[in-house]
Amino acid sequence: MSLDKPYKDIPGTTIFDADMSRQGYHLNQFCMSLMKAENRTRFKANERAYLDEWPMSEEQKQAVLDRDLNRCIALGGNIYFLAKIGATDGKSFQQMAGSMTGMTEEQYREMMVKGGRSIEGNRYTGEKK
Amino acid sequence: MSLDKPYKDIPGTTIFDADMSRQGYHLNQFCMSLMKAENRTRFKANERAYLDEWPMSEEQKQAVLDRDLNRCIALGGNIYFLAKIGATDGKSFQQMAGSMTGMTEEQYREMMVKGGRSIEGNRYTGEKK
Amino acid sequence: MAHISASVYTSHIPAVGAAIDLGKTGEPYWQPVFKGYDFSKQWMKDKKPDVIFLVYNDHATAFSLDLIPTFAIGTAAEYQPADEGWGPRPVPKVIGHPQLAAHIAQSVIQDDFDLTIVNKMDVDHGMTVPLSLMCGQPQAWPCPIVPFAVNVVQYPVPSGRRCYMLGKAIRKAIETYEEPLNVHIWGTGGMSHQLQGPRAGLINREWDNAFLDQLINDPDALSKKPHLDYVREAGSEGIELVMWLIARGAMSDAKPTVAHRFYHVPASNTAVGHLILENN
Amino acid sequence: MAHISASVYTSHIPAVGAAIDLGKTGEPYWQPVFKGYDFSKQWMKDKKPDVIFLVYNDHATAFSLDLIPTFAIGTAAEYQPADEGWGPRPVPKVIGHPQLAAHIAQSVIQDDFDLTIVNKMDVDHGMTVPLSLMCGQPQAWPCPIVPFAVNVVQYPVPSGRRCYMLGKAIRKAIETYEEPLNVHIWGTGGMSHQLQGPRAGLINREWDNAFLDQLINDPDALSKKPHLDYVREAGSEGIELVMWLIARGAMSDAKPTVAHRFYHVPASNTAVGHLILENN
Ligand SMILES: [Fe+3]
Ligand SMILES: [Fe+3]
Repeated sequence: MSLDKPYKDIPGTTIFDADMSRQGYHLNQFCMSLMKAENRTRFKANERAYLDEWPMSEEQKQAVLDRDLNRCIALGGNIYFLAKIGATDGKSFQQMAGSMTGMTEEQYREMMVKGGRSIEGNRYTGEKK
Repeated sequence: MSLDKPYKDIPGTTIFDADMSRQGYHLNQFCMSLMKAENRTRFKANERAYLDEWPMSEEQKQAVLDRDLNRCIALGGNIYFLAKIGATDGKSFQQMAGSMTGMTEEQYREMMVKGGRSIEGNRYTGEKK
Repeated sequence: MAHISASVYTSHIPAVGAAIDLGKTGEPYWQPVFKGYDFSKQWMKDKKPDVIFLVYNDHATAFSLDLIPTFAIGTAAEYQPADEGWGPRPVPKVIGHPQLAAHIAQSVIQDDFDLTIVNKMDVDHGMTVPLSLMCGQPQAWPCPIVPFAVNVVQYPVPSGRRCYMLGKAIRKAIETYEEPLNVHIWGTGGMSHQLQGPRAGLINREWDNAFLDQLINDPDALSKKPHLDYVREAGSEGIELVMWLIARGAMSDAKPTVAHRFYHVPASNTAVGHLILENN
Repeated sequence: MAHISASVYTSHIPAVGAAIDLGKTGEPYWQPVFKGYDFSKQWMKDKKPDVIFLVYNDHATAFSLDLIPTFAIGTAAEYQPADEGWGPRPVPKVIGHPQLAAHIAQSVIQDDFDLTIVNKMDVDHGMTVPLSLMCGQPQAWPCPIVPFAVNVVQYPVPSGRRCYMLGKAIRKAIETYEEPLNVHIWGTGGMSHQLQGPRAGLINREWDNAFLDQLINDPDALSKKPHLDYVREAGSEGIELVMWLIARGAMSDAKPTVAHRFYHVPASNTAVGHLILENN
């Protein structure tokens, strides 16, 4: 890769750039397909079979089946696309976001009500918290 | 219309701008549909019925049925779209272009072989030829 | 001639749309959010625009990875609310203004902004949530709308400076449109939020309020802020705030009147920011 | 680092593609056209590029009126020849260069060119006819290609100046790509022709040759030529020539070597122009 990536030093954050986009192309296009009600029904009826219709990597498919959004993102998924899986599952954006933080749903909701995650200690990787 | 149109004084020429595009939207999208082989077959089987599937004006439909390309262009058609009708009919681009000039196919071909239509007298409307 | 009389800035959080559609606006969690828009709903009635030029971003709805326009202007007659995975929102369709949109497209393309012209697209919460916040639940939206979609999904997104200069070109375009239309321009998205990864839930109240201050008082300087600052300080989705600079750039050079300012944390994962600026 | 070693300019007339595909290149009408490319086919073998950056316009093929990007860059792995109404041309598929394309997209978007990124599209005669003219009828095209589509269908198209400046930004992008690729950049379309209305068949030999002279010797001045001059003097479809300025802008500032120059009237409705410039 020769693209300049000054954003690599932000902790817990993946920037969806051209390289990630290329890697996640089919994963994200699979997510897009869930915008149609009939596809949501087919996916829910047999997730594995539906995923097998897409030229995704086995790792990507497994990450979707596990609903492991951090893994999906590491494999090229973008949150706006992945949100279609959450919508299909009837999950809110808050539940989805929370699931990536290692917190329980309740803990995450509590953190948000109290003003959200502090920026202090969260600007640079390796920064002292 | 409030768009500035400095190109209105060029003889025998219609510039495909936003206003023309809006007027010709469905006519041009009908032409696009002829890029699929099955649609070409359906159109050829019953032109009128196929045209009636599109929210085009009666004038636009008649101009297509008449293969009157000048009329099509006056009604918002663009030559790159209209070319799909010619392709469906098995006409060359030269036959299509010639059909708009009032010349016979032979005369037009002859003019092109001899170096094409001269620019002299063809720059401004009302210019002396 | 047409003119821009005001600009509106607001977050466009999908959960806010869900709260409205499911009748939850009176719940204690949501009350403080919607209270911030009481003034705005009345203001929309008092200062009713003829057209809204609405800057937003598509969230992988109309545009997939097959095609990603940096800037897309809608010149269609109408747009349907999109099905984003839970069915379309029960809100009115959006009526366009094809003639004004085409005029603006022509003008700004000639000013070296390389727009994509769109005649067919559905619009997602990025557009419909701000409309709900500002207009409530009417049978029809109060006026035609010109949708303007900005890529903030795949990096690189346009710079704040580019957005600000585009706003100036849009102003010039609107001011050369013959009909005497009263136009509002809206910038949506933000404020600080991050929806992904272990840092999800980030909120930066101080940074957000400094952004609001500078947007009002010194947008030219603000427009020079690099992308990286947005992402680092306001979260990966905080980058949506560059869109506010388009609306701000379209305002006249005189200092605007701050008709309304509101800030609240949280709505779902996000800090809610909202401004109404009137032209002087 | 990658570098641009040469630029190629050529008309992309569909009838030329048909003549090749139907085996008519030896006919008296077509012989003089193809003779002009004999040198070029050999040159392509001698100076084989690693990648071609191919500027062309889509002729209502991949892009309908639903969506019209001013500038679109292809970042896909491959592209199929389109069915333009008479079935797809029997030519090889186009293999892309996703990494170089993405690098260029990122670089020029950050330089304030508002590209649309495309990951799925078919390519029409605007791209495949130049490939046939320059490469003959191989089983596969000689190298990967980055497609770059310019709107010249719906007015306003980007100005010559904008195209020229874009070329410079593309050069800068290519020169910062790490791999040592030898890149050719092609500008296609033109020369004088008009396909519509009573003025169809217009050819302006003098204007075309002055354009070629100025493209070689003073592209900066040429880039300031207004649209209207193209349409009035070179026909409504002569406006395609603005695309040549992208390729020319991507060349180094030193005077290029003219490896080949060819001009012929007619091919179908069009004047055929062709140049090969080598960087110094
Ligand atoms: Fe958003
Ligand atoms: Fe062409």
